[in-house]
Amino acid sequence: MVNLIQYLFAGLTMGVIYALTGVGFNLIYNATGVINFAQGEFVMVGAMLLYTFQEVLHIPSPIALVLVVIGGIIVGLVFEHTVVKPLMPMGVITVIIGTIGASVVLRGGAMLIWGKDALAVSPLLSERPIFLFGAALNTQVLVVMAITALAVLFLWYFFSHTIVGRAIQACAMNPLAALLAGIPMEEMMALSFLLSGSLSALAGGLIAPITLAEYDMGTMLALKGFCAAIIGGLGNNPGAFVGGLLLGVMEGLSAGYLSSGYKDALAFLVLILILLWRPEGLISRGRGERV
Amino acid sequence: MQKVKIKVAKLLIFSLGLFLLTYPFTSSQAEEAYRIGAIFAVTGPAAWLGDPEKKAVELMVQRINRQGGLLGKRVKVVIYDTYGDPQAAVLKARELITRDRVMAILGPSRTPTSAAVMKALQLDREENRFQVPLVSCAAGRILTKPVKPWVFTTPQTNALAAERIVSYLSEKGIRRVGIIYVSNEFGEDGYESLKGSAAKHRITIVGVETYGGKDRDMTAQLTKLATKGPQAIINWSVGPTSVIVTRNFKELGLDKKGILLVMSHGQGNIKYVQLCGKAAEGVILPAGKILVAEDLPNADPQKRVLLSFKEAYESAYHEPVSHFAAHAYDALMLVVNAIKRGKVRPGDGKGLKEALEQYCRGFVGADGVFNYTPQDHNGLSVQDLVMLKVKKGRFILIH
Amino acid sequence: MVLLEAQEVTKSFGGVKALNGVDVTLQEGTITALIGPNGSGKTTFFNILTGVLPMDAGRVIFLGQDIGKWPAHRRAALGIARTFQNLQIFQEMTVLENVMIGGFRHTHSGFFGGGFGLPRARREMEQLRDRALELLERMGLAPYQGALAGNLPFGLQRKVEIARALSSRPRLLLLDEPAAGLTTKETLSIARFIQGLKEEGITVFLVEHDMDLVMGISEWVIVLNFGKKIYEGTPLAVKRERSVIKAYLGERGAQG
Amino acid sequence: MKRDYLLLLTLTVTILLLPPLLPGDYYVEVLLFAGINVLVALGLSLLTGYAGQISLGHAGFYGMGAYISGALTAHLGWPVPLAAITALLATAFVAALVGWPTLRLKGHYLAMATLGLGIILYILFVQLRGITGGASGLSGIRPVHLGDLYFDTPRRYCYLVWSIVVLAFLFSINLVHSRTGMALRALHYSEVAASTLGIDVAMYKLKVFVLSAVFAALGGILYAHYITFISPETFGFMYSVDLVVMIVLGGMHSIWGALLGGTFLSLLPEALHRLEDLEVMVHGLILLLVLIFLPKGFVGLIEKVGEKIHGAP
Repeated sequence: MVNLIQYLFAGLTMGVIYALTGVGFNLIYNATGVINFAQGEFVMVGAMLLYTFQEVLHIPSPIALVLVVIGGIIVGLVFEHTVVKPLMPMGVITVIIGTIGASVVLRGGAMLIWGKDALAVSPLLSERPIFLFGAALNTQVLVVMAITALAVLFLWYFFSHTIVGRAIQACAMNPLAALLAGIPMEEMMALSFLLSGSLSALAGGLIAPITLAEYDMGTMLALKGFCAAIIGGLGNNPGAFVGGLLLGVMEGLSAGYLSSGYKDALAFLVLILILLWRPEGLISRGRGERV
Repeated sequence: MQKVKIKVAKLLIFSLGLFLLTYPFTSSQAEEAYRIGAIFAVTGPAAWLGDPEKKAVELMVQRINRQGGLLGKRVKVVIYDTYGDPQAAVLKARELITRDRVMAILGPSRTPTSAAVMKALQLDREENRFQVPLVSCAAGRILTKPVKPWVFTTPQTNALAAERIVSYLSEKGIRRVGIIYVSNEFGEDGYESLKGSAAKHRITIVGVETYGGKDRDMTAQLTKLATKGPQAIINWSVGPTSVIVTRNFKELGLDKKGILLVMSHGQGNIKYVQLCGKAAEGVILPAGKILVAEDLPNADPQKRVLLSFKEAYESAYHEPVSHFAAHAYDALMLVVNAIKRGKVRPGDGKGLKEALEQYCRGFVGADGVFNYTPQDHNGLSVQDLVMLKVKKGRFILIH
Repeated sequence: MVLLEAQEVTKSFGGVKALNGVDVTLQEGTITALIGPNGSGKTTFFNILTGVLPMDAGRVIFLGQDIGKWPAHRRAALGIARTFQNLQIFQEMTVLENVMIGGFRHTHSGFFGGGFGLPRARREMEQLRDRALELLERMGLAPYQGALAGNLPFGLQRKVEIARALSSRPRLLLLDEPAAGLTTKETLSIARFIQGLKEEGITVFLVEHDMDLVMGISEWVIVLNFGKKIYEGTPLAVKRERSVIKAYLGERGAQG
Repeated sequence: MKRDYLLLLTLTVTILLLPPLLPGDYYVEVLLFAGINVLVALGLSLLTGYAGQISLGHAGFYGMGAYISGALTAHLGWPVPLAAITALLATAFVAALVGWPTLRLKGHYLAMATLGLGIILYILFVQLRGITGGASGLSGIRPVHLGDLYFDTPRRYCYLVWSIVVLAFLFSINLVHSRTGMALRALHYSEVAASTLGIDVAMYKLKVFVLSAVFAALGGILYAHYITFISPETFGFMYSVDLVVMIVLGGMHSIWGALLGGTFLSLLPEALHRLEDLEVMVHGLILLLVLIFLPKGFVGLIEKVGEKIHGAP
C-alpha cells in the first residue's frame, strides 16, 4: 500500500511541474492563439535566474523569487515584441517556427551565461522530506502545489471577473470585434505575455530545487506542458492544473506498475487519444466550430 | 529573351550560394607540425563530457608547445564540437582528415558517436583508406570487444568498472543487488556488464529499473526496487539524473533501511557530490585515481602524473578536474608518448598506430597504467580503479 | 421527372430544431427557390442536401438513390454542385485553377498517374483546362484567369464560385444567395445567366432574399419558417399567401 | 509547369558538376547529408506546403526507414534493395494506420498529435533493444551495392542520393501540376468546398501523408546504409522540428522551398562550427531573422528578384 502512495507522490512531484508549465501555455494561447514552443525556455530562465540571485548573490529566497518574476516579465515582453508581433501577420505556422527559433536563442544564451553544467538550488522549506501515510514527499512539492493553486485561482478570477481579463479573452476570441470595441489590443497582448513570462519564471524558480537548473531543461518541459494543457483543454487554466496532475500521476503509476521505459510513450499515447475523442479536453465544456 | 535571363539568374544564384557557403573552409597551408584532431560533445546533452575533455587537451597542448614541442616540432590541435550527434561526428571526423590533414583523432566523447565514426571511416577494418587512428574517450564495449584495428579507447570500460564494484560487494558479503540505469548507451552497456560480473560472482540481481535522460523524479522506480529487498542498489548513469537518484534515495530513507547506494564511475566528478549536497554522504563508487590523487601512497607511480595534471587544470580553469578530463588527457598523452618513443614522422598515421600498439606498455596515465597491445586497445585493468566513498562532501579512498 | 426528393428532413443543434420534418421535391430542368426569414433553416437544408452536415432523421432520394447517408464527395460525384453563402473559393489559386478543379468529378487520375505524369493524367489536365477556359469566356472572366482568386473584387469572386460549380457539369446546381452583396445591374445579369442554365437542362435550386430575382426567374417557390415548410407554390401564389407575409412581416404586416 | 522542369534540369546539371569541383570528401559528405534532408523535407513540403497538414513527427518515419531496413540487413542479412522496399511498405502501412484517425484533427491539434507520434516512435527505437540495438545503436548495416558496384565512397553515394532526390522532385513536379496536386491545394484552402467538388478530402489527406512518410523513410534508408551505424537520438523530436523549419525557411508554398531550405539548414551548422559556444545562439538568431525578413522564404526572395528583372504583373 505504501508503494502506491509513493508512486502517487512521485506523480504529484512531476505533475505540479507540468501543471505550472501548462498554465503558462494557456496564457499565451488565450491571448494570441499560438502554441509557444519557447515556454519551456521561459521556465528554464526562471530557474537559472533563481540560481544567480539565491545561490550566487545569496539574496534570501522570497526576495530572490520576486526578482525572478521581474526577470520573467522582461523575457516575456521582449519575446512578444521581437518574435510574436513581427510574425503574427504571417500565419500560425510561421509564428510557431518563430517561437522555436526563440527557444534556440534562449538556450544558446543561457549556455553562454550559466555554462553547461547542472546547477543546484536549495528549496524554500527544509531539505528533509515529510512522511505522509508512510511515504516520503519533498516539501518543495507542497510549496509548488500551493503556489500553482493560488496562481490558477488568481487567473480564474482575473479572466472571469475583471474588465481587463475579459478584454484579453475578447481579443483572443475575435480580434476584429475587440478592436472595434475600443480595446487596446497592443496592451492586452503585452499583458498576457507579461503574465505568462512571470508565471513561467516563477515556475522555474520553484521547480529548480526539485529538477536542478540546466540550460537545456526547457525542451522536455515544453512537451509535457503541452500534454497537460491539452488534457485539461487548451486555454482552460484550471483544466491545465488538473491535466498536469493527471499526467504526472499517470507517469508515476506506470513507472511503478508497468515499465518505466515506456512511461513517456504512455503519456503521449494518452495525449493522442484525448485529441481524437475529446479535443476540447477532459475538463472544459465543448466548443463547437461553425461550418 | 527575358525568360532565359531569369533561368540563368536562378542557376547562378543557386550554384554561387552553395559554393560561397562552402568556399571559406579551404584549409590553411599545413606547415611542418604534428597535426592532431579532436571531436568532443562540447555542447548539447553530453556537454558535461565534452567540455572538460576539450579544456584538458587545449591545456596540455599549450604546455607541450611551451616546453619545446614534440621532437622539436610544434603540436597543432584542431577541436570540433559534435554536440553529441553521430552524423555531426562523422562529418567533423571526415573534415579533420581530408581538410585539416590530422594524423590522429582524439574523442569522440560518447559511444554512439564513436561507433558512427568507426563505421563511417571503416576503422574496424585493417586496410582502410584513411590510415588515421582514433583514440576515443567513450567506454562502450562495441569499440574494444573484439579489438578494432584503428580504434583505441582511454576510459576504464564499463566492464572493468562493473567488475570492480561486484568484486568489492561480494568481498563485503553482499549477495542481493538491485540495478537502476539511464536508458542510454552508457546505462545499457553498464547494465550488461553488471549482469556478466554478477553471474561470475554468484550475486543475484533482485530487480532492474530504468529512467529517461530527462527524467527528474525516480522515487517510483527506487521504491519498486526497495520492495525486492536488495542489500545494495547500483545506479548506472551520467550527469544530472545521477544527482536526482541520489537525492530520491535519501528522501525515501533507503539508506536508513541499510541499503547501500553504489554509483558508476560516471559520477567520478566532485560536482556530482556538490550538487547532491548531504544526500551523497555514504555513497560509494569506483573511479580513476585522479579524484583522490593526494591520498594515494607516494609509491603509486600515478600520483606524480595526477598531481601535476590536476594542479595545471585547476589553476587554468578554476574548476575541479573530472574523470572525463582525465580520459582526454590520456588520449593526447598516449599519442604524444607513441610519437616520441616511436620517432613517428608528422602525418604518418600508420606509423602512429603501430607505435601506440608497441610503445604504450606500462604507460602511466591519469586513468591508470595503460598496456596497449595489438589485441587490447584499452590496456587498462581492474587495478586501475579504486573504490571511493563520499564523506563530508569529499571523496575518500576506501579500497 | 423528379430529380431530387427530400422526405421528413429533421436536424437540431442542441435544443434548437433547425429543420422539423421538411419535404421538398425538385423537378428536373426547373428553377426552384427556397425562401424564408433569417434563421429559418435555409442554409442548413442546403448543407444537408449536399452532405456537408449530417441530418438527424429523414431521407434524401436523388435519381432514385437514397443518398441520405452519403458523404459530400460521393454526392458531388452524382452531379450535385453548390455555391456557399460565405464564399468558399480557393484564395491562393488562380481563377483558372479554381474553375479547372471544379471539373474534378470527370477525371480519374490519382497520385500514381499524376506523379508519374502518365498520358491519361496529362490528357485530363488538358481537358480540364480547355473546359475551364471555355466557361471563363462564357462568363466574361477570361481576362482574370491568371489572377489569384483571392485578389478579385467580391462580385467577381461570386462569379468565379458559380463558374467553379458549373465546371463540374452538374445535373443539380444549388445556389446559396447568389445575389447577396451584388449591385442591381449585377443581379440582373445573374438572373439572365441562371435562366440560360435552364436551357442547358441544369436544374437549379436557389436560396435567395432578393424577391425580384426569386419571383422573376423561379417556377416554384418553397417557404420555410422556423425549420418548417409553411407553403410552396408558384411565385404569384406565394406573393399573395397570408401565412408567408405573416412569417416575413409579422402579424400587422399580414393585415395591411 | 515548364518552369519547374527547367529548374529541375538546372538542379541536375548542378549536381552532376558539383561533387568533382568540391575540394574534399568532407564537402561531398555535407552535400550528401543535405540531399537526404532535402528528400525528407520535400515529402513534408507536399504534406504541409501544399495540403496544409502540419506534422511535427516525421523524424519517426525517417527513423522507421532507417531501423527497418538497417535491422533487416544487419540481423537477417537481407539484400539491401529487398530490405529497403520492405521498410518503405512497412512505413507506408504504419503511416496509413496512424494517419487515418489523426488527420481528422486540424491546426494545433494535428501538430500535437503528430508530435506525440514522433516521440512514441522514438521511444520504441530506444526500448525495442532486440531489434534496434536500443540506445547503444544498431551496427553492421550492410552498405549499398548494385551487383559489384559498391556505393561506399562519399562521391558515389552522393550521386546515388541526389539522383533519388532528382527523381523525387520529378515525381513531385508532375504531382503538383496534376489534378491531384490541385485537389491537395484546394483542400488546403477550404475542405468543405473541396468535398462539394467530389474530392474525398480524408482519403487525399491520408494519401499525401503516406507519401510524405515514404519520402521520409527513403531518406532514413539512405542515411542508414551510408553511415552503417544508427542510434535513436538522430531520429528524435528535434529533427522533426528541423524539417518544418527547412520548409518554412525555404518557402512553404513551393516544393523548391524544400531544396533551398533543406540545403541551407544542412550547411548552416558546418558554417557555424567555428563559433563553438556561440553556435547555438547564432543558429537561433539566423532562423528568426530569415523568418522576419523573408516571409515567403528563399523561394519568395528569388521570385521577387525574378519579378524585378522580369517586371511581371
